[in-house]
Amino acid sequence: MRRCNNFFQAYRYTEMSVLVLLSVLGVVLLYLGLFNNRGAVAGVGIAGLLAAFVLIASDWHLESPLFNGIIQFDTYARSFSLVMIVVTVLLFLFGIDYYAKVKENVAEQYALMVFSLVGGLLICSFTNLVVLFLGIEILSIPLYILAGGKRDSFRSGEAAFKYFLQGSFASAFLLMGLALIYGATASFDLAAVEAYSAVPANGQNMIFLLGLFLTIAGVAFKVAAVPFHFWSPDVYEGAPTLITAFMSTVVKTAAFAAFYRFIANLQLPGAVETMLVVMTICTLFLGNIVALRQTQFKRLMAYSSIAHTGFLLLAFLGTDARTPDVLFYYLGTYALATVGLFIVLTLAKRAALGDEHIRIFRGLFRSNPWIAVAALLMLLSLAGIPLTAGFVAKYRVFVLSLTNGYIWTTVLAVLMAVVGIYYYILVVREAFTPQEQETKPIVVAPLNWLVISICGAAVVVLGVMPGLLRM
Amino acid sequence: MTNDLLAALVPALPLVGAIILASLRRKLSANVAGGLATAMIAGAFVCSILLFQGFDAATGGRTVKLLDWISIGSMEIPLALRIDALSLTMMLIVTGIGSLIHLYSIGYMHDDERAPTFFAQLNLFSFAMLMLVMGSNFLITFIGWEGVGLCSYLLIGFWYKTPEYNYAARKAFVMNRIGDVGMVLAMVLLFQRFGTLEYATIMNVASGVNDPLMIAATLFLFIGATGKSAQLPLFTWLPDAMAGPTPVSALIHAATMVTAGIFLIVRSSVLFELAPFTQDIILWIGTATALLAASIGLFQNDIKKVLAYSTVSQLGYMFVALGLGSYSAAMFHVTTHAFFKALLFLGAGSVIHALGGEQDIRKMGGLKGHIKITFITFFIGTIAISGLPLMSGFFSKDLIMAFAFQRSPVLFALLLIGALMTTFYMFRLLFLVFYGKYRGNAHPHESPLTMTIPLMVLAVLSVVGGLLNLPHLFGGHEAMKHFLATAADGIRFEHLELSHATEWILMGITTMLVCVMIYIAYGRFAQKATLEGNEADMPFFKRLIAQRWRFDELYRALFEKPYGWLSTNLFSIAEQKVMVPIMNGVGEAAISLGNVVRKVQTGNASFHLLAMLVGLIAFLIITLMSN
Amino acid sequence: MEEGIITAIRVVPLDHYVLLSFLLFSIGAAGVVFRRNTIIILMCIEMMFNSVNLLLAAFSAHHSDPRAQVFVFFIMLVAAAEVTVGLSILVMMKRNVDSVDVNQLNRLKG
Amino acid sequence: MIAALLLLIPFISALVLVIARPAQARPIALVSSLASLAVVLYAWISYTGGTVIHYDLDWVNDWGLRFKVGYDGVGLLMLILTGVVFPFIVATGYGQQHDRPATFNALLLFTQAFLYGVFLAQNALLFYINYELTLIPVFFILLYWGGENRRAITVRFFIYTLLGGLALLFGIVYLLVQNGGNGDFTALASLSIPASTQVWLFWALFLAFAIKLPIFPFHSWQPETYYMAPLQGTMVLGAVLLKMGLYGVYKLVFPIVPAGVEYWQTTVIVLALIGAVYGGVIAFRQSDLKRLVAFSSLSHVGVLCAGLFALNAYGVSGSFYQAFAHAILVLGMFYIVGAMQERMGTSDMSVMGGLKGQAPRLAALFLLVLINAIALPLTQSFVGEWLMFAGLWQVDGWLAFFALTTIVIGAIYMLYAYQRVMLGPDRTNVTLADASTRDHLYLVPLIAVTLILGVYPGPILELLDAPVQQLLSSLSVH
Repeated sequence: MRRCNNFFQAYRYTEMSVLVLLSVLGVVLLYLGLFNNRGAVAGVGIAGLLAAFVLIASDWHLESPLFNGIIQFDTYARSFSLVMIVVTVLLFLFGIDYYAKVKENVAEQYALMVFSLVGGLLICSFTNLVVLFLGIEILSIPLYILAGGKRDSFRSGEAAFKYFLQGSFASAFLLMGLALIYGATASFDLAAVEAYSAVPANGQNMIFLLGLFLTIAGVAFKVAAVPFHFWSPDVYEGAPTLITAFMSTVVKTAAFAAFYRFIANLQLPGAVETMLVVMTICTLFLGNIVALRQTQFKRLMAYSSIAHTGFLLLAFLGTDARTPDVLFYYLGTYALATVGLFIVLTLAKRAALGDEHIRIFRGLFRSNPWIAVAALLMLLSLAGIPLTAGFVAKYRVFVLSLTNGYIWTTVLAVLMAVVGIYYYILVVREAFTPQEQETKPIVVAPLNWLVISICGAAVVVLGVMPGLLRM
Repeated sequence: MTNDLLAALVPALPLVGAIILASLRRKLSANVAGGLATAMIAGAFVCSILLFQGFDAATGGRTVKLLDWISIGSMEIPLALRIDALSLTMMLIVTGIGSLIHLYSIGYMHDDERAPTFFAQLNLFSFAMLMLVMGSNFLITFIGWEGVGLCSYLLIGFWYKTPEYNYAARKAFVMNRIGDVGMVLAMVLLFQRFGTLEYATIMNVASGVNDPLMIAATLFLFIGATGKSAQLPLFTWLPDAMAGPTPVSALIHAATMVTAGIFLIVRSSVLFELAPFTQDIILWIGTATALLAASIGLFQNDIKKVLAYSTVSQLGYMFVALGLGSYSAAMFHVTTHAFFKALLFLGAGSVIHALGGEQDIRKMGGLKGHIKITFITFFIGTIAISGLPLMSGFFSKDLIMAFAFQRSPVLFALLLIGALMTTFYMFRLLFLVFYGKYRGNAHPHESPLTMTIPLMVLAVLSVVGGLLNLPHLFGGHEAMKHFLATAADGIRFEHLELSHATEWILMGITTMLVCVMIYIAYGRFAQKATLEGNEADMPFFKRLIAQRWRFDELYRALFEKPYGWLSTNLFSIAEQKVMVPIMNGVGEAAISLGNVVRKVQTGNASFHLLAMLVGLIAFLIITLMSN
Repeated sequence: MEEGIITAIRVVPLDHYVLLSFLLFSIGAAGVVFRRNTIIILMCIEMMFNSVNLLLAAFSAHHSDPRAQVFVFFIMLVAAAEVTVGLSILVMMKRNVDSVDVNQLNRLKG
Repeated sequence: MIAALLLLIPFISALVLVIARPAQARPIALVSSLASLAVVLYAWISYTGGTVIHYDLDWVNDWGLRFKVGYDGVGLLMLILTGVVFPFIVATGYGQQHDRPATFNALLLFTQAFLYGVFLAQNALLFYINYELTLIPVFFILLYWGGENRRAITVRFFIYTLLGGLALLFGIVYLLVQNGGNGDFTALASLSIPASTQVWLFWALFLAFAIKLPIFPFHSWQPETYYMAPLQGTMVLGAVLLKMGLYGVYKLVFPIVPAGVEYWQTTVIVLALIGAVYGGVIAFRQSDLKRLVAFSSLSHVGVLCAGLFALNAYGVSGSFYQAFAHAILVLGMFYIVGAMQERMGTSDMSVMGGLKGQAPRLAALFLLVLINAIALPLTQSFVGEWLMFAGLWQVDGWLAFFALTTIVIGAIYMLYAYQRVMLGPDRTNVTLADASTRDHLYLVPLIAVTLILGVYPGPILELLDAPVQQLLSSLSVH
């Protein structure tokens, strides 16, 4: 991945071209939609994404500031962008089968996902707070629509609307925060803000403090940290499964990348540190504890995603050179496992005629052993069982938090990890319990089989050789 | 070297026999099996004799190391045998009497289809017993100690179809195990104190020290002894052990195993010499047991039970001797008792055999005409145990009583009472079985030679056994004492300073009273045609005794029932109502907590917005507070 | 921007702008939380956005730094886009449940 | 080479089994387990003392995970134990009817591979990873082939064990952080941690093992899990899995938090002994043979743990010696249980009794297994128990006394069980087969091992002597 590709050496503004490329790709997809040719749409989409992938991968480590330095495509940004693009590709592959039944507006779905992706790319490469805001909006607005993708479904609509309301409400706070920071520092430039925060006295500046607080709150909404998590269970459940997968992977990755990019080099005032710790604790606790009683798989995944947010926040605490690497690894592997599981869910859901209760997995091992094993691997990875990527990820998080001396928070996290294992293992138990009565067989399209296998294999390979996924 | 080989052979032969018999137990006929078993133990006997002849008492003893057993850190416990006067004496008793009883069993068991198994177990017992007496350190002795326990368990429950027998067997084993706890404690204590378990080393070192620990050690050893040798409070298993085939009772529960306790104490006599406190305890426990058991013997109607209780009381006498520090006397009585008690049991077995399994003396009587040999030999046994002059029992028992008198006349008096009771119930037994009219309805027939020969041999031994340790009084020079003195250091400490006159007087009194007892017994039982049997119409005290002082009931109420109750309730309450619920409770608590927290997610859109705002403000407050 | 206006803005001390926009912002937030009519909620959100715009403008004047004003335009743009989407979703909702009351949205819970 | 073979043989055979036909499953598994047994024995023969390190490779080095495998005497003993036990466990399958035998045996072999991993690991994290991984195949064995109510019990067992596991992970990570990311046991042992920290860190490290063993009061999962599990599953749990607990304490607790151990020593011994008596007393009145054996195992393990925490040469080596004996015992006992289930269709003793009449050979075999259970001298158990008693006595006389009560308690419930199954009048109305050739082939070797190692424990005690001395000296230094 890190190898330079000579052919693209010619380009100087690769990254810019990536943004352009993807935006254009979205438009193209919209046009293709007119011909109502699903295969072509997905194909073109994937091709474009791969092209973008190559563009980014082609000149790694080339730190070139863009648009007079409001964007910086450094290794950090590239790594996360690549993950997001890869995951989007996987989702598109899944989409081919997923949208096979849907009548119209398929192209729009793809296009909106691409637009949202552009937002994602922006916020993991911003060096200017304005871009942070714009990126988040570009990321979110398509999602509001996508969440409501199933026009005639009430739940889908409700999800969309709740997401929209809470989203824009949160954006308002984010804006206020940014404005206040600007007021304090007289600049939107991240570097300037960091410089400002470096002066201890400024930590006491109320305006600045408030600004930081509100900004973090605004971003925390995107990563669904308690108490800004209310949207996620409802939206996850209501939204079409593909979009849920997209939100819990690409969007989550982007949001975290942005979050960390924002606070990475800030000298956070102690007060804000405390607030982060409290937020972490609440998120860990609520996410896991509530997930215990979830029987709807998508809702379960929503709460477990909140729980994982908690673990990721744990990695934020304190500043450590290894943190970005940990985030990257954690998010990447989490995304892979989640995508695979959501595909399995969709298949099982079809067989169970729309039911989403975890019992629909029962007998999976009997009917589709390999799918069951792959699902098992992904669940174990989410649960953090050794030799899966999830274990390495959690382990590294614990190392970080203990290195930074957050012993009791870590103790809580460990306890919550046990809780987490419980609700994942319940799903495993279903999958490996023989089904009593005969049910509709679970049919697996080759592409889906491929994606599931990739995800299943990936979590193990990355778990055994974590070195492969390093920024 | 050859001696070492012989020494090794002594336990090896019966072991081999046991293994062969056990593995071929379905192929062999009863007689072949019996022959083989007898041959093996007889071979061991021969080896013992050879060893005995080749043994020079002056050299003390020799240790034959077979192989390293447990050796780790500074713990060196070899699998080694000790050949010295003490072990040789016991070896001769075990193998000698063992051989006779094996021989006897051929006849006794010949129509039992599991005879080969029986002989296998009998041989295994002999092996274990020999390990016990030959062990060169406590742990080897312990091998035998537990081994005989196991064999006793197997043989008591030999007829496994009867639940009572199995119960008796388990009871015997468990009670022995209780004693073994003491034994192990003694061993770990001694090991920590001396860093070894070798008898020779410990005894040499110990004779110097004066250490309160010794009291603990000896008490623990004694607890072990009470278990094996059926002393208070652990004696109740022995009478029940009569459930086993009669030869077993003779070999294990009269002649050999039950004397293991005495052997152990003599073996470690040095330690006991250092702990006078323990000696007193032994003394009084022994006395109490002797009297108690004898009293119970007075009213038993089962021929084997009578003998069992008499065994317990005789063991009591031996412990008295130990308590008095006259170890040779104890060993002497062990020997003679082995002779006449084995004789009596085998005789009883012969009677039972003659009557086709009848054991109730109320259904016997007038047998002297039918089974002459048995009668004569049994008669000899009876007078021997009663201690009529010049019988083996006479010498051994009077030696003990002389020592007792030396300690205190009261003790002497108590023991005398015990002796008289012994005489009374033994002659009661003799008269009820062989005199008067036959009260049963079987057709008595004399037993085959294989059974009568051992009787005769043992009868002779019971008569002349006294010569082994003939006191100076009768022109002897206590051969056995001097022989044993080379092995058991304790014996050097004992000395009897009674004037000959006193001894004569004591013997006179004893003999006279004994004769009186015999006369009374004759008057009461010799001519009985029928017998008032049942305990119902006895006065309270008499009934209490007849019901064995209700020890079994007491133990059942004190230990067995509570234990069962505890077992049941620990499971049904402690485990299922407490431990498991606690374990599940944690999980369920977490889940129900989750159930509460998820109520926050009402699903109401504007409530969610409100909640967000509230949360934001809460966090804001936190932030500002901590600023 | 022309000098005069800036000075005019600067006449009023910064704190007043801050307080005012906080006030507007809080009113907006309160409206979002407590009103049930979705249209009004949307307007309240707009109000919050604009209070930020006001604040930015003030800051920009006081820092005499135009970048904030650029940002204000961005915000207006985004706000417009958001309202568009919001209204379209609103329409969809109106179609599903014949009402614009947010509390109709309570199927997804737990 | 040895380490590689040990890890790969079962692993690869397991993978082969995944695609094998049901009929081939047991032969393949058996051959594989025998092969690895051969390797273990070769390792034993070629062992010359000290700590042998086979590989020391980077894995995720900067995060403290190295692939460092090898063994000292104790580790080797554990490897031998694993190697010896598994052929028997696999062979047990010949008596059972399984759905998906291939998968089943594959899971067994995976367990074996991970167990070797545990006992070979010389790096805390590597140890932990294998330690947790053993759980996964066992989880599926219990879940898929278990008895009634398996869904609930299995998950409870899994979560409860993992609770300990993650506490262990926390402890290990804490140590790693203290130690600058070097997770090798040797490095961790040289770490000096303030006593106050050790006092709580002890439980972080020990909890996992306390639950795994289990010692009172962490035992509640054990009886019902043993009861519910399929026969071979129970054997795996009882014979080898719990031995990881002992080994873990020896490897990960004693050397690293000596002060904590010193602080908690008495507490742990007392708890363990309470468990020993508790389990033994409960076993007496159990009407189901399998549950009875489960509780008896609880009782034995209590003594094991107490002996280990005696922290002297006799206690520790006795404990490990006894661990071996206990593994053999568990196999024998549960095989008998299985034989009964085969014949009677249940392990409930209330329907048994007097079987000796019909099955004298089986009765004899049962008895021979049983004498090991009640630690009669010249059986393997006696050596171990004697050493542990000697060790406990040196800590405190009373502890030794309480430990000793178990020999009485054990005799009580074992003989009672034997009587209820074999003795008395024949109360069964079925005609049942006497011990078959298979039963002999299975039990006679076990009994032989028991007796041989009871008479001649030398070779194994030699293995234990040096490392235990080393451990103790290192402790006395702290």
